Amino acid sequence: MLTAKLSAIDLTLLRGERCLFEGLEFALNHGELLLLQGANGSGKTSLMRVIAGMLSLESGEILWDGEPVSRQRQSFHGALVWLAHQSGLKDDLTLVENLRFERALRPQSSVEPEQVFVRLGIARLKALPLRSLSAGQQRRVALARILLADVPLWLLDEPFTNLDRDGRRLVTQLVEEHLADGGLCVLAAHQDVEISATVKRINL
Amino acid sequence: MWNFFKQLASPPHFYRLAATIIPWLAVPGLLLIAYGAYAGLFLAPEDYQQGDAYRIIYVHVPAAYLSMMAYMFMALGGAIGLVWRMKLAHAVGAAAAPLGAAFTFLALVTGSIWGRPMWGTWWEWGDPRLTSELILLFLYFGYMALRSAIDDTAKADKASAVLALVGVVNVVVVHFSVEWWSSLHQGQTLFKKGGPGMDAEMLYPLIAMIVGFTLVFGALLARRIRTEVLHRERRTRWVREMILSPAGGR
Amino acid sequence: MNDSARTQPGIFYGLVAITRRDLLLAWKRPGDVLNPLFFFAMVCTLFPLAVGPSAEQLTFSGPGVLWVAALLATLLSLNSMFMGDHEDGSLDQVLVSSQPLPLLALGKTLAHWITSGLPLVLISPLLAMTYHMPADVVGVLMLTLLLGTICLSLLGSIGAALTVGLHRGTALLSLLILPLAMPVLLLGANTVSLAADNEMYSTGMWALGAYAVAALSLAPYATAAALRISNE
Amino acid sequence: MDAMTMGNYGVYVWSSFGLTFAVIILSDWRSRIHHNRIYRDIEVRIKALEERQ
Repeated sequence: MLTAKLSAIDLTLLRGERCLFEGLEFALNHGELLLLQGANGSGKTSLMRVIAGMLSLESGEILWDGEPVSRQRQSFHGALVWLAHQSGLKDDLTLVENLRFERALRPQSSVEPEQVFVRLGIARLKALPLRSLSAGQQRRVALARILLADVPLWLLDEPFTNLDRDGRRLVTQLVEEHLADGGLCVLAAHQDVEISATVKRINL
Repeated sequence: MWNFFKQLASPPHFYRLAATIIPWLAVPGLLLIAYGAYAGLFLAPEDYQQGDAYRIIYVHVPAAYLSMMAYMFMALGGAIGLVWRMKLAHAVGAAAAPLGAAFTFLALVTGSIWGRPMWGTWWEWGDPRLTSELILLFLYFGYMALRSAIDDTAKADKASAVLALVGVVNVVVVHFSVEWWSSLHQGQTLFKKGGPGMDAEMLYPLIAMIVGFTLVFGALLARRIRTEVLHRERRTRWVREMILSPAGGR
Repeated sequence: MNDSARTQPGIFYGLVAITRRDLLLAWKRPGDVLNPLFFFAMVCTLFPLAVGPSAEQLTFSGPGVLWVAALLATLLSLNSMFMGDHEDGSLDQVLVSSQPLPLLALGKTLAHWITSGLPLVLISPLLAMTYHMPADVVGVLMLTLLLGTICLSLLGSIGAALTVGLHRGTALLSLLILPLAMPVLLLGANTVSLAADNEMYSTGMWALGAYAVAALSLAPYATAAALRISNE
Repeated sequence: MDAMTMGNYGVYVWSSFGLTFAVIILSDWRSRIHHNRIYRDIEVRIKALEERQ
């Protein structure tokens, strides 16, 4: 249990009067995918926010390398990247300007931006402000952030939203590559996901 | 020692303990106030400058003192709640705010009533203490408004604790800056400090009033904390058991 | 994930980046910067219209009016400090950054000051002249406003962080910030008045400076804590 | 009744005292009512739950 890279012990989360989950546990290792499934409002996003350290728990602890993340918040945040519901990108700025700022939030990365743009098929949109891009294109920009971050832990909240079939296949492929590379991934989705890797499931 | 505090701070324990200590605070407090009020109104001699109007200090000074004390409770409760995640401490903060606002209001109104015969006006901006009290009242309003604007209790607790702590630093700054400001405009000070200069016959009732008011404040605060605790713990097992028990727990 | 290739950036890297981004955003949407400025100018115009154009009265009340107007204009711009970031989710990304949050909060505050406080300082001489303020007093006014708007931006960042995401944000924010801002107003306006009366005004200036230094070192921590709390 | 009029300052002194005690009593009274209402609400809810089981 303690040897797992990312683990959770006895998580209980209350939101107002409601108890979203109680005594929840998981352990995740290199190359493994944690799939959070459940209907809308079941607490997938909340659990994601808990893992990202944004919500305080009623009880329990998230451990990274066997250490509580509350005691090493900054280095833990340096090891994760989070694709949330909202893109976290500025409509008024161009793709490059947006990602330059993202880069500054996780400055340790050594990934070359150009390659990422080509890989995601957004290289020719570089100089446009984000508001002129379609929803699917904006989603790809958000994905670029994840590749640029170059970190072991990916938190993906509904990554398939707004993407066409090619886009969905691309996400699956990226996650598989990341896991094969020894990364970890927590993925929340309301539909079924086909990813060939060691998958652990939590049904909320 | 730590365990003792932990036990004291556990909501069910405090809830029961508070019910027993409230009369022990309230009765001596009321007796002291009764003595202080009688002695202050009838036995203490007239002030040679202010005549009988000075007798307002017997309610004004305790109210002003408690308005600060309540703020201390609020800020300390917030700090303890933030650092040690003690739920009871946040309940103390939530309970102290309306009481503090009430005493600040009293200090303002009694000060202004005193000002009428002394300065010939109900409000004198030049008085540093009245001005500071007014700003303190606004701080209380801000605290209570923030609390009521956030629906989630845990979040409201933490946000208002941060505000109370920022406010504490500010209260000190307000005090000194207002002193400086009124010295520029030849402000007048409401009441000279008590102590050696004050006649013993005037001073003892004042001390009795301050101590009595503090005890009564303790009782009022304890009752409000009980209400807060009961409301916050309404879904817990101990509240259920207490209410279903034949003795009840009002 | 090759650790050897990673270089440790300086601690001000994130601060500079967030300031630069906010300035860029302000550049692309100049209205957000100009509106508080127009507001400042208009409040300063209202006053002579209300009390009459007598030069003596305007000279007397000029410092106070300019300072109150500056305070209100700053307040007006505070609400949007974290609102945009909260709405598009970039605040979440800032909160999970590997950079220290107090410094990022300071970066946002710095950008706010450059886009709201500094322009107020720069146009204040124009308005001060309409109040018949002598040149040397204008200098004092600008210096107090310079220090004062820094204090207000820092204080305001705490309030904006506490109220981000709340529905009744604007009115609540004023209720929280105004009592905190009163000492700044009092020190600033009275220092200018003293200078106008040819009296010693250094006490107030030093006090404002001390306030600014204290706020600069404490407020970012409070803002960071408040941001984490409001984003739960 | 010189003790009551206090050389024309009586009005001020008595109104100060009266107001102070009134506010304290009112505050205590309101907090009692508030407490009892919360208690009754919880009681009603719990008793209803108890009966259903």
